Amino acid sequence: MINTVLVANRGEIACRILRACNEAGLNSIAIYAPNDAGTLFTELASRSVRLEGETIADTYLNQQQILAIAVEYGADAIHPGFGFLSERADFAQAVIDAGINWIGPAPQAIEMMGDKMTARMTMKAAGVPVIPGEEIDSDDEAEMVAAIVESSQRVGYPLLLKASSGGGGKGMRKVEDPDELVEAIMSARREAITAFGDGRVYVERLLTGSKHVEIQILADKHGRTIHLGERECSVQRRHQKVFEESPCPVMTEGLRSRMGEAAVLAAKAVDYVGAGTVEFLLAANGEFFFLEMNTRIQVEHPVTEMVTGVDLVREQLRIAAGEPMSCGELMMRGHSIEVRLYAEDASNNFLPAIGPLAIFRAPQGPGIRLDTGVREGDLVTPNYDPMLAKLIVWAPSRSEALQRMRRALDEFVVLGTTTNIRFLRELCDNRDVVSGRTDTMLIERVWPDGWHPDYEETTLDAALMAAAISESAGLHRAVVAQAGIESGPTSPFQTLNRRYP
Amino acid sequence: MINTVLVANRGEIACRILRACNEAGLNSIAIYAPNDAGTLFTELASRSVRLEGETIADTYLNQQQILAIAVEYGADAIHPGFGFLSERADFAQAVIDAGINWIGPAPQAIEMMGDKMTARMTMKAAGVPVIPGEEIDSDDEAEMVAAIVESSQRVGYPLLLKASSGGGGKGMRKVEDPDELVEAIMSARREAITAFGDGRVYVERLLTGSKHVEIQILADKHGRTIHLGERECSVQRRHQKVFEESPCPVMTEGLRSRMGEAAVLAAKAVDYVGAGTVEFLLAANGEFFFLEMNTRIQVEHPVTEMVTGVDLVREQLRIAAGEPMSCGELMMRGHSIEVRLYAEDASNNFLPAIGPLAIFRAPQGPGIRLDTGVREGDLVTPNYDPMLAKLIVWAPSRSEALQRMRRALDEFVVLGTTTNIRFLRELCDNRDVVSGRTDTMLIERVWPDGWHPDYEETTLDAALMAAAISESAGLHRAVVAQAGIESGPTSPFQTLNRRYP
Amino acid sequence: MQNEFKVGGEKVEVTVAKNDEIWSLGEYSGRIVGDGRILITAADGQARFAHSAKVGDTWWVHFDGHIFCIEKTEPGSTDNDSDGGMVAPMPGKILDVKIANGDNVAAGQLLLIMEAMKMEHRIVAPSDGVIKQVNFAVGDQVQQGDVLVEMSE
Amino acid sequence: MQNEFKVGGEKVEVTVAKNDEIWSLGEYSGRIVGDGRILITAADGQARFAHSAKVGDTWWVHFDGHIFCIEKTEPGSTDNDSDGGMVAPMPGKILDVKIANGDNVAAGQLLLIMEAMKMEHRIVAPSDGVIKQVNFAVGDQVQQGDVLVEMSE
Repeated sequence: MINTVLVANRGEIACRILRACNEAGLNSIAIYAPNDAGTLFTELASRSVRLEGETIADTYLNQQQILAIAVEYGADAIHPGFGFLSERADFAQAVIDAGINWIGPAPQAIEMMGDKMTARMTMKAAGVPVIPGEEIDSDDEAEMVAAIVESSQRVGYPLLLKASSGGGGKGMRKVEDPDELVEAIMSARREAITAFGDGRVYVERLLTGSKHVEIQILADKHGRTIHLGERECSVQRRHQKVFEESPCPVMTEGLRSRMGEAAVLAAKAVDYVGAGTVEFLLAANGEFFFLEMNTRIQVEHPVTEMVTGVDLVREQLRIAAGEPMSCGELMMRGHSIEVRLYAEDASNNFLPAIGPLAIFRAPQGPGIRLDTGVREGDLVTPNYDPMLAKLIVWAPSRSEALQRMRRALDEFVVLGTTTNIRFLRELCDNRDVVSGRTDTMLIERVWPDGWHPDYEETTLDAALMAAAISESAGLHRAVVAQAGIESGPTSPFQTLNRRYP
Repeated sequence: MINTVLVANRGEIACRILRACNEAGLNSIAIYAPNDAGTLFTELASRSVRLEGETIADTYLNQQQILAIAVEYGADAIHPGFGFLSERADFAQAVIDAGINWIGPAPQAIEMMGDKMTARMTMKAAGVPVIPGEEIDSDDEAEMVAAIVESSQRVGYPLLLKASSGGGGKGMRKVEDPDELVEAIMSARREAITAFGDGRVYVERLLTGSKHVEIQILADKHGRTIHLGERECSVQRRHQKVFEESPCPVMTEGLRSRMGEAAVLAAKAVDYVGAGTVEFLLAANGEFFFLEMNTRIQVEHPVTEMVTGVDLVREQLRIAAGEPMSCGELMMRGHSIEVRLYAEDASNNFLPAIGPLAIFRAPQGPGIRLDTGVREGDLVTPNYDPMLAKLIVWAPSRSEALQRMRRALDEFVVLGTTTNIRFLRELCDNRDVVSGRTDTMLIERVWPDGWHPDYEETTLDAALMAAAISESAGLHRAVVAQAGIESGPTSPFQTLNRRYP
Repeated sequence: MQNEFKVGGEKVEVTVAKNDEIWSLGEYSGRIVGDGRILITAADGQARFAHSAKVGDTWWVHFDGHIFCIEKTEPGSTDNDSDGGMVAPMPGKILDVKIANGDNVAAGQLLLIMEAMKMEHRIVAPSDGVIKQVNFAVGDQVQQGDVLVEMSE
Repeated sequence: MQNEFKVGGEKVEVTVAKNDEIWSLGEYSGRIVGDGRILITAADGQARFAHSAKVGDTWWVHFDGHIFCIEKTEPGSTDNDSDGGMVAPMPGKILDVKIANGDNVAAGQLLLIMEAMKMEHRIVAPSDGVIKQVNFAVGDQVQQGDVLVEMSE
């Protein structure tokens, strides 16, 4: 039994979870940093408690403070969402030690999957195919370099160096030429030490032209572990997904059941409980390889919900409460696509943007779901990840889903903060996206020199006229006064890497 | 082939159809009365054309003007939505005569189903079960009275007198006692003559405690006619539906296929093409009887879309263009509920209300669809039907769908115009609604003296405090200035009957 | 600050105090968190959001799923409701007039029928009384706020 | 009415005339239909909705799926962009400084690295030139709008 769930997150995923708690008849507690006061998710909880502190470390990453609130307000379960503390085994353990339900897998499972090299070895042992490559046993710099140089001859080029504690592209290096290998190892190691305090690096073959395909799994405490089909999330910029869909356009019944079985095997290998995702690379020849497992709810979980009809967050709540999951046989229907709405300048290397959401007019109509943490009048600040919302569509077929996504993006008006809406809209017209020939290099391949909006001169003329009318008629002055922050596209900046909060 | 669709309607259903046209890649033309300028649906069309005239008769019911616009702007199809001209066989014929596609069945089918007595006879001949009763052959007052008195002995009491051209409860009289019969016939006849210019009245047994269950059908021009399962729409106030769901809580596989077959038979009997609905009364003993056929898209079509995954409006466009329908086998999944958001005072006999939508904050999150024709800042005027929007939810099970509906209604904030949101919210908690023991008399049975909101004194205290803070802080003055119309609940009014526009 | 309101026909005085950004009234406290959104905290620490919007002289307030129409009145003003003046709640047309000036009517008695918003509305006597003045005839268009019938009790 | 704007670095003058409720400019006409919504009609009669909102001095306009940032400038004002002054686009922290005062730099050369919004940003020289002034050191917090580096060409 669970009565009161504390949601240790913010923004759209906090909204998603709090609504699931409301529907399940559970009390809910939202926690919010001072700079999140008055935002949407704080309104959706039975009770909202303010965190003390200025930085993320002091607030959403502050295990002690969060646990103290959970105890004080009588939470008997904690849902971590994604990001923040969701994959921190130590936090999961602390929650359990405090006698509170952890809505997620056991700390041991988080740990085994959190270390990429351990996960790789565990999967290999369980019989799940992994990318051709070799784990490196040593943490000593010289030994490590020697071992990698030796195994590189067996792995072959191009290859990829990966940090064992890596994430978000940090400590990852593509190597095309043996001459570059040693320097790349040293550089990857330095970055990994800085970012994770762990310099261990291993080596995998670089599989070009492959798709990122992941399997959603659910496991309850009654011994049932199932998969809920796949999501394809190949379209990425800077190792972050922007366009996700289910089913994968090239999926077959046979391949789905083989990948599904592998994912269930992976989950069982770590005694997994709850919702999780096993990520694979799917090569052009139909071979697939384990990439990593995310031991939490994922950003793109809605596309699976739309095609399977399973409410994943609601199932998480059931499973944590010790109930059996409620879903029956896998019954996939139609096609779902999600795009991520980022406050960023897609024409300038996806540089994050800030500013007021002076107008935030969401699309409506059948087959559309918007998971948003923001609303008109909110301020986008540099304090958090620039993902504002997720726009999800469902339709009977993939081509209808794309049509619906185009229509929805055409209806979506966000002014006052630069967003990637136009980029997403043009992505929906890209030939390879339309045909389903998506792979992880799509954005770089299609826009090698970066994306730039393309419009007729007459479109700008009309916009200038609209500005002139607005100025002359004194429209919308209120927004000016409310906005305390400047916004707009910028220029001499190039963005390197993102760390997930 | 169709290129350009003129939508001869307004409000939420116009939005629904225009979006479907956008998704299908079709050009669209909206037509709008002067008092609808600037409303949402006029923004969703490729082109919006203003109708001349003040009254509904001069605008949305003006066949000549609408046809002239269709010709001038090159429409090759007209979608009538529901209400207005959607069931006018003469308009369908005029459209076809102008060489334009009519998105609906042939005029003959509209005509045969439009006259209730003819429809009843056609169905009987086709072998579809009809309510025990008798058609009356005569239009002469004295002959008619005599014939009804005679057949009343065979039909039995309580009985229902129905106008052959009836609709919306007009010309309908419940008779419990033979002594009241003659007076009731005269009264029903007078009302029918006034309302429809047709005094023909016939007699049916009054089936108490029954459910209103209707079957959605689709028929294309390639000879395929299918049903898409049922909707239960028993919960009605003043003969208008307020709460609709699919599947019907008491439905069985066997009953569904028998009712579905009857509906397909009914459609085939009139060579039906397009989307239509066959309405039945489902008695407590499992017997069902033909009520009428609606030869158009229905208000409550979304619940069928949610459970079957078929886009009914998109299929209408396909069928009108001569393509085969795209849907395959019937595949119902989960449960969907729709409630109708009316601008009305549920605590005062559902008296329609007007006023500005000073705040219109729609609920969000998974499994929620809002089909709305209005948005914040719009004015609700007395010119049109007071239905503002439809809130639709889907969830894996009926109890989860009810939980989701409660959550959605709790999130829904509309201020400035009285709406039935609170009534709908309390309806979701009603014991008979929760258990699925809904029948057409539910609202009268549950609230025999009318519904009144029930709240704690402390709730009013908090609201008063909010008003005092708002007044003292000078909040939201802008709305005051913009609103040119008074609004608020009223008292000495009682509402009789509604005529659908 | 002192405010005088009318709600459900009754006058209420509500005095709120402001300290920093916090308003208070007895054991309740309130804080404005956005445009038309006020966080009301009860004595037990339970906080809920109220939404408010003003239309004419009336504050519409949404709290805990309920909606209240709270009319702002001027302090010391007298109740200026006409005694039994029945006002058209929306524009429409008079379909039938069942009474004449000087008629005695009983509470609930049908006075006139009006059409508005595609519906027929029965206007009934709110109490026993005498018809002072019928202001419209069959077929007349009436505007919102027009007094249809004046009655004395 | 005459308005001077800057868009994409270029100055534009836009003069609109108003007649009754209709604004016009050449073959285009425009009508305000709601809060921030303007219906723009082209010469061929095709009408589309523009959305606008002003933030600071900039009008954000959405038209036909595209978004434009159109800065309102005062008539006759001179271009007051600093020559190559690189301004922090958001608050953040300086992680690395690769140049010093007086350095010659080539276009595209890395000048400094800044962290903001959980990301590292490379600030590169927009053109060849000489560093006049580096205003921040490693570890400094910078505010939005701070000039980080001043350059002359």
